[in-house]
Amino acid sequence: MVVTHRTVEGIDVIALSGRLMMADVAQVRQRLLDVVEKGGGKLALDLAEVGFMDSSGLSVLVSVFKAARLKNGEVVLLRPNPTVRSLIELTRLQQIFSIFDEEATALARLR
Amino acid sequence: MVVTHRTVEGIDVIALSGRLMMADVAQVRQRLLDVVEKGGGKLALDLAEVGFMDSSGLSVLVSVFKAARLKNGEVVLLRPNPTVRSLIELTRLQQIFSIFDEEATALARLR
Amino acid sequence: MAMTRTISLAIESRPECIELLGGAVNGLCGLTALPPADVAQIELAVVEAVNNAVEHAYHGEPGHAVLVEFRLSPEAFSVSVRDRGDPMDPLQLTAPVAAVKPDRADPETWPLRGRGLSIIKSCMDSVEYHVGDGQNTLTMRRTLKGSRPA
Amino acid sequence: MAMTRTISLAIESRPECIELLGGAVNGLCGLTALPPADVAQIELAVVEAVNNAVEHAYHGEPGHAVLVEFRLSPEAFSVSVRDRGDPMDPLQLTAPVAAVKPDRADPETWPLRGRGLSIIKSCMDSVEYHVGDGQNTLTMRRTLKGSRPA
Ligand SMILES: Nc1ncnc2c1ncn2[C@@H]1O[C@H](COP(=O)(O)OP(=O)(O)O)[C@@H](O)[C@H]1O
Ligand SMILES: Nc1ncnc2c1ncn2[C@@H]1O[C@H](COP(=O)(O)OP(=O)(O)O)[C@@H](O)[C@H]1O
Repeated sequence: MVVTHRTVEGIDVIALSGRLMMADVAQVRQRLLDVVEKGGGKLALDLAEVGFMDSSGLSVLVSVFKAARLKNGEVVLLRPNPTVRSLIELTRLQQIFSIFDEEATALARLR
Repeated sequence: MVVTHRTVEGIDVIALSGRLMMADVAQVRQRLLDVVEKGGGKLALDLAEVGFMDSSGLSVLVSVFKAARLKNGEVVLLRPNPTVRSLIELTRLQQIFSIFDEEATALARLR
Repeated sequence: MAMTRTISLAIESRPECIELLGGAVNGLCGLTALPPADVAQIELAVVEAVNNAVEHAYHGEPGHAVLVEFRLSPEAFSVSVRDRGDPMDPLQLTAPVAAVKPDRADPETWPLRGRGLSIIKSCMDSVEYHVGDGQNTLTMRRTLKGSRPA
Repeated sequence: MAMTRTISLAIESRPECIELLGGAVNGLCGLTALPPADVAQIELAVVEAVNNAVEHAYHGEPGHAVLVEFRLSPEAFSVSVRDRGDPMDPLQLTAPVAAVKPDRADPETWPLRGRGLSIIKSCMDSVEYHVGDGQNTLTMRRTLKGSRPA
């Protein structure tokens, strides 16, 4: 799992790439929580290059959102592939995560 | 493995589709030998839809060519995919099988 | 070939090895006529079941074996996940999922876990759990022919 | 993850089951950065090795086990095929292949068999055979990093 981080006008944009499974969870969670801690708590997570995610991966997204919320921030998701999108819907997490196809729209929402 | 047979001006054109492995060898060999026996011994084997072939599959092609040769015929191959083509080259069987990309050229050769 | 063919896979109970099972399942499903979205569901169900064996049956301890058996027939694809660790309370499987609807305004309702079994049930057509001889077996089945209920 | 991960697969010695191994190998290779042509070579080598175990070690008899173990490390992909049947004469592996060049004009030179081991050797970077404890193991290795000699 490769994690790439950049900042756009105070918003953290993080791209994940690879398979997000139990083996990667501890490392990715820590990396994302660090970003929340150091930043403003507004995160766009780009999932376009995540080919597979299981429920342990979802729990990372949820715990990062919880941490962001403590800073009055938010986590939104960008471009999940159909498989990941259906996992999100299966677990009804589209109720809490807004999902965007365009980075610009996601950034506008977080601004 | 699906075997489809048609005749074009006395030439037998046979398309194979699927994976040609040890489990399919007996059935496919018999089917092709029947065609040789009943026909003129001139066969174009269309391999475009063969996704995988092992050495037991190759041995089917060779034994069918041997049978065709006894009738002064020939077996030519059409459109093997890159994997099958490299198997044929690995085993130097391009020395005995002519390989064509166009059915028309193959038929012209057999005529 | 109107027969059932079986292949058994085994990994050690380490999270890093679960990806290997996922890859193998993917390749096995590639032998069927299942569309990619269905293959992804089956891969997900198997990974969730193996996660559970590693995390709950073996409490995250490495050094134990998780066995996965695939049976492929023209009608169905069935997968058994076996462990020799602590068994699951079978009620976990049959009890209706506590229907806490995640509420955007209330982070307390955001689920951090407890999703594995319900994912497995939605991805597969049937799921059974059997305990016996010191071995626990979760068997999942996916019909290959005809349409399946959403 | 700079570690070696292992997965073991087992089938019965029936030709119909060999396709399952081929599918699983394909999926496992999909976890590496290997290009499709290289994956196809590895699948072919594994299928040839398993064909040999079924055909020669077990003389085509069903009911025996063929075990295939994959070890994936950042440097290499290695595969062991194990049987408990009649061992191979190790000279088969080391002896130079009788270089009969197929001659179009002479069907006597057209090979009907005897290609499996040479295919395995050309598809993989190293091949070893080991007999011991009633078990025969053919181990093949393919380097993942850097270019490999043609
Ligand atoms: N293979 C298993 N062995 C033992 N216990 C299990 C197993 N699978 C599930 N369980 C139990 O069932 C509960 C619910 O499982 P699940 O729905 O997968 O959610 P989670 O794994 O996130 O807790 C687990 O917390 C565990 O107590
Ligand atoms: N796994 C094996 N167990 C026993 N004998 C083997 C095995 N693999 C190969 N052999 C022997 O080596 C010979 C050459 O094998 P191979 O090159 O694969 O060609 P083929 O299988 O077509 O004969 C076989 O005929 C057999 O005698």
